[in-house]
Amino acid sequence: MSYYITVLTSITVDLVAILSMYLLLGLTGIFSMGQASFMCIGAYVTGMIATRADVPMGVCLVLSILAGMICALFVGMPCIKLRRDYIALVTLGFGEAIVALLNNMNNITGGALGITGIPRKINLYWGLLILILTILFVVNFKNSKFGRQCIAVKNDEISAAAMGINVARVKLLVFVIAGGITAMSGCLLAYSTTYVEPLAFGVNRTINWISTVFVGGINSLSGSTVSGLIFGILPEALRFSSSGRIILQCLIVILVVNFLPQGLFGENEVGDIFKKIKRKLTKKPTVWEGEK
Amino acid sequence: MNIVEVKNLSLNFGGVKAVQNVSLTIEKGGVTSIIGPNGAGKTTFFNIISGVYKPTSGTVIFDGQDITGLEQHEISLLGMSRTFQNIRLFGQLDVLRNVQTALDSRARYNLFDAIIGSPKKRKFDKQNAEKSMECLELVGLAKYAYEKPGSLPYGMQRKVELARALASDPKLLLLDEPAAGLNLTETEEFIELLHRVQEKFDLTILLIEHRLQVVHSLSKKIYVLNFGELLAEGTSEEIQANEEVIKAYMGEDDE
Amino acid sequence: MPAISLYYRLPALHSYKRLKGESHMYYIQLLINGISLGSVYSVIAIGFTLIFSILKFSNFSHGGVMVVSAYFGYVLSTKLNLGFFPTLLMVSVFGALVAVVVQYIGFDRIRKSDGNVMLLFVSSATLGTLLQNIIVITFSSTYYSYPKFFTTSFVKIGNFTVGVTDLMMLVFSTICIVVLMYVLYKTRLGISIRALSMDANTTQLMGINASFVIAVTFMISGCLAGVAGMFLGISYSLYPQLNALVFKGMIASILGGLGNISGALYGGLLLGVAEVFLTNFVGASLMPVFTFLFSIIFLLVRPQGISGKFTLEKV
Amino acid sequence: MEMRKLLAIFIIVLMVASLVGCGSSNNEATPQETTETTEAGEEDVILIGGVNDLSADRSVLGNAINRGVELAVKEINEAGGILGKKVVYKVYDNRNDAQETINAYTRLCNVDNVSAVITSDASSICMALIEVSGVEKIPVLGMPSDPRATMNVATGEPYPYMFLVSQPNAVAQANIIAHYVNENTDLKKAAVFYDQSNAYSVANSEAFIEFWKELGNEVTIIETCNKNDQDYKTQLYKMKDAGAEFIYCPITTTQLVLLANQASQNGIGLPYVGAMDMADPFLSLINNPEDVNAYFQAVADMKSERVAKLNAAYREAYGEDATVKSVNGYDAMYILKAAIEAAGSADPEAIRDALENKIQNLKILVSDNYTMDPKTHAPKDLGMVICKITNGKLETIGYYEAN
Repeated sequence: MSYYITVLTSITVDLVAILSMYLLLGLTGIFSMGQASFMCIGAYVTGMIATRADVPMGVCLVLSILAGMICALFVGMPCIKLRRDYIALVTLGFGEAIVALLNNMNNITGGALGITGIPRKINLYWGLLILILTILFVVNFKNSKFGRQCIAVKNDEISAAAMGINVARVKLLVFVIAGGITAMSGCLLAYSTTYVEPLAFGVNRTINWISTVFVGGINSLSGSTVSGLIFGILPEALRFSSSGRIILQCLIVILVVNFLPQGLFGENEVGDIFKKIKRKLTKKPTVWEGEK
Repeated sequence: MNIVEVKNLSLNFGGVKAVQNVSLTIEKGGVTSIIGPNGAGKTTFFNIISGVYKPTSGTVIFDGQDITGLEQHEISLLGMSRTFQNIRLFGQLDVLRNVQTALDSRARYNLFDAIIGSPKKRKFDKQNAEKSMECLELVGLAKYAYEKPGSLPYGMQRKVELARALASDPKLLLLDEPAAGLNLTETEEFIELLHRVQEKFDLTILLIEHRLQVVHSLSKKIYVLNFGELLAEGTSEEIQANEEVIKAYMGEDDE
Repeated sequence: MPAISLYYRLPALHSYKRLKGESHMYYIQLLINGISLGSVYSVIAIGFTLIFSILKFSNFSHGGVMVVSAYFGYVLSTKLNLGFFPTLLMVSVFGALVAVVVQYIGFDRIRKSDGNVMLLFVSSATLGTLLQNIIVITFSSTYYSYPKFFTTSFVKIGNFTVGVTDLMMLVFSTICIVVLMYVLYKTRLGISIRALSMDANTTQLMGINASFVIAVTFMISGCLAGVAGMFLGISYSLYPQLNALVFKGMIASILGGLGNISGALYGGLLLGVAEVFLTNFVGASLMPVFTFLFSIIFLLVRPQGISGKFTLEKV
Repeated sequence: MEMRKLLAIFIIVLMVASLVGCGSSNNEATPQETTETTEAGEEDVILIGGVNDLSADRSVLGNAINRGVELAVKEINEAGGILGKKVVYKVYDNRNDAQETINAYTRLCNVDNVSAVITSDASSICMALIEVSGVEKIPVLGMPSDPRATMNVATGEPYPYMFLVSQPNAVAQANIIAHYVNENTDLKKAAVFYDQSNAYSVANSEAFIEFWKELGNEVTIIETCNKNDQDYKTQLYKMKDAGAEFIYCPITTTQLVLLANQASQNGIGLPYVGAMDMADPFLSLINNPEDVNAYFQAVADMKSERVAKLNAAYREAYGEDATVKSVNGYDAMYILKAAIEAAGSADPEAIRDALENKIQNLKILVSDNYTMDPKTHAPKDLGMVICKITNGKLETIGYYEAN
């Protein structure tokens, strides 16, 4: 059933990008409108290298991640300290600038014609492996001091700074990491579609990711993942109706946003269940009752 | 020995002089209080010291080091910690993790440790969680460690904030109207708690309050601010006898 | 068929002949073009920023309202043979209605439950897509355009030419802005709107009906979207992707100082003029790159935008 | 809280249910969007798949092509089908996205078991299918303007399952118009204006520039625009300044309208030479059609007798005038019909061979002797209809081949 494998592969690619969106928006509250342009960078780095030289996939993967991180650093540095809304503007502008640059340097990038003939090196197993590694990365990140700092920054920047958290650095760190992960998903995309063109990475793609994260639950990694899965499968399941599926998708988002503002999962994580059980099994913390 | 020395501190907000030429010193140990009517510039003064605002002029020396113009987190890492007038806890983190954030910025492990979950990371996280739990025990909230702060009553949230500020072992603790919104018994309890904290940690506390009676029993020295200027300084008795202070407070009827 | 190299590079052969001759005239003409382009951006940006000022989110459904209104105006003017002014009137009323419906479906509940502001953004972006797709489904099988409303297509002022639709757009956006400013600063309603934009809680405590004021603000914004949509339809022809222009409106309103009405006006003009001059000097191909750099530098130099006031966050 | 949890669970269940429901209905041969639903088993029908831009940015073009295919299928079925079997056409939307296209194509191949797939005129869509068509081995008939969609430019080998049908590629189109303008008009100095984000526009203008120079003429200035630009006045001034005699502008209809309106507003009366998008309804969209003078090419003359039947059917089915894109779709289906008949079966491999070798001198709407070139998988020496607009009056000059 090559069809199901193709669809699942494409979902894993998108899920990787959605994880980066979760890191940005869900964990740290950074509102990037041009995140798809980092996917574009990853896809183009891969496309340009893989069509010119026969290099192993790992090399392209690493180079894509590096390119994404460097670009994120370049974009993030000037605007990370500015007001929250400005990063949306700057990333939006960056997206358009990248497309214009790619169109312009057509002797290297093929311009609007895109790059064809990228070898198809990603199969479902590779995709799943990378997806699982990314999930592990995000889970460990979230459960470390970095994750707590990110949530603190998202909840209250001033209070976070008063706790000794370097707010700008945490935000930049997340922005750079997310840039790297998104670029990695771009690399996977290039290897799975074998063709890249600049127009595929417009702002609508980013908006789709944002709604996906919100539908799953902005504060839940599991929620974002599950809703990424749902929004990957749903359009395929509704493929028979070209116009209906977009409208249905819109309606689901509007319903969830209106009636389940916390998303499908709220703040729950799949892993939390185990933690709660473990906590119940171990000794309860000693309670200091005060001098009453 | 003085832990804080403030010299000629001023801050203008687009024409409004929020703090004007304030100079004061805070001695190490014990509780020093800043009082003054509403809008006297007390919180602004705190915000300058803790790095939220940059002063228009003047210098702040903390523990022998000039901290004027430093970022908030840099000042925090030097050993100054604070609470806020309107409680500012992290709503999405449970109580324990709220306290832990104060220690996290001091935990020495890098991103790589975090991602692979290295022993170093686990050691630091465990240490910090234990220490945070101790702080919570001190304020009597250990059994709420896994609750979200939003679900706790106001008085407890104040205590969580105090525990969070204490967790990093600060040299100086800034408390911004810690008794605001508390009823009489809660206030007494809180003062009690402060005494205990002070004994246990051997730190210096700088307290903002606009009700004189709250700071009365606690402070060894009191500064009075009015309209952004230093009005008076002295011991509790001296301030209570000060005519100017009484006049400044008379103008205010809402208390 | 001769073999051709597909990677043949297109050189940008810019001509700077104008620089030698009557250069200042040329630049004035460029400035006029920039202002007329900017006035489009301004009208979009004002409607956009009006909502931002009270609800603090980027309302992307504005683009959707624009598209729907533009097509509604097309139906009126071709099927019912309405003239320019009746169509404009109906379209702005229609835009207002759509915007109110959108606010009711998309934002009312979230606003009342005091949810994350980003939820409002997601809701608005989704509604924008929904409106656009409704148009795609109903009208996407061929191209449409408005009938010709004006007999002449351009006027000469001295040596300069200005398109009639551009001029009308400029005139109407000025009228819109003047009326809006009057409403905002001289009427009770306007004071309520401004009060709401400064402090929602206090305003409600003072007995102002927030829901009503928000609904009215959406109506005003919808009106502007309708006017913008119709003018876009007239000068740029109708297509469902017209709502992409809302991004230009967003950029303009941020440059102007988010949430500031007069700032949005200046931001739009600045963006329009910047784009036209960049097209002239660096060519359209690299224009987005320079617009990006320009906006970064602008925000670094003036982080509060053109008219924005810099307020310290209260702690 | 409880109600919210219930609602969350309800939505998840709804989604899963719809997934399961759709997943199971996939296996039954009851396509939802077909022109002809049959109760008969798979043996009696020939399944043809379609992937097209039915929504998103190119929906106007995608829908027009798709309607052309649908009309052709209807006609063929009314005339008794192909090889005595009814044709069932099943089309999926791709939102003009490469990844979606691949998913839709593999679904058509694996789940719906179609014999061939007709796709879009967007090069990007066709190029996304190059790799996967080699794996699935189901022939793809598209109208990509980029020669790279059907042929590996580096090796000169055509991709076995990719076919360009019913119109010449962008390079051949540029060749035709360049030769025509050179031979039949006294226009010499060209200004080229193209959309750098549009693959067709770039490929076509690059080729035009090369041909135009080869013919000994001059390209005085090259100007570009981007997808969402709204102001072309600056470029128009520059082109006029550069002393160009005409503007070569292979851009989309929407952009052409913008260009023509702004040119007439600013009194820039240069004639246009363009590609296919100047066909109807272009003239009806602009404010001052009387200011427009142009030469352009189209796959067919929409007012001619040849297209009358399609026009009438289109008007009856959809209540609108057909556009040239529908001719593309309509012809693609008839080319496929000819291939299936030549192959004698609906076996994809046989159809592929027939498409490559047996499409010769076919009489379809775009040509009287349509021949597929086995070396390029593109139509061999296919000409186009040259049209002329004089002060807003459209007239068809006639069919023209470059060589």
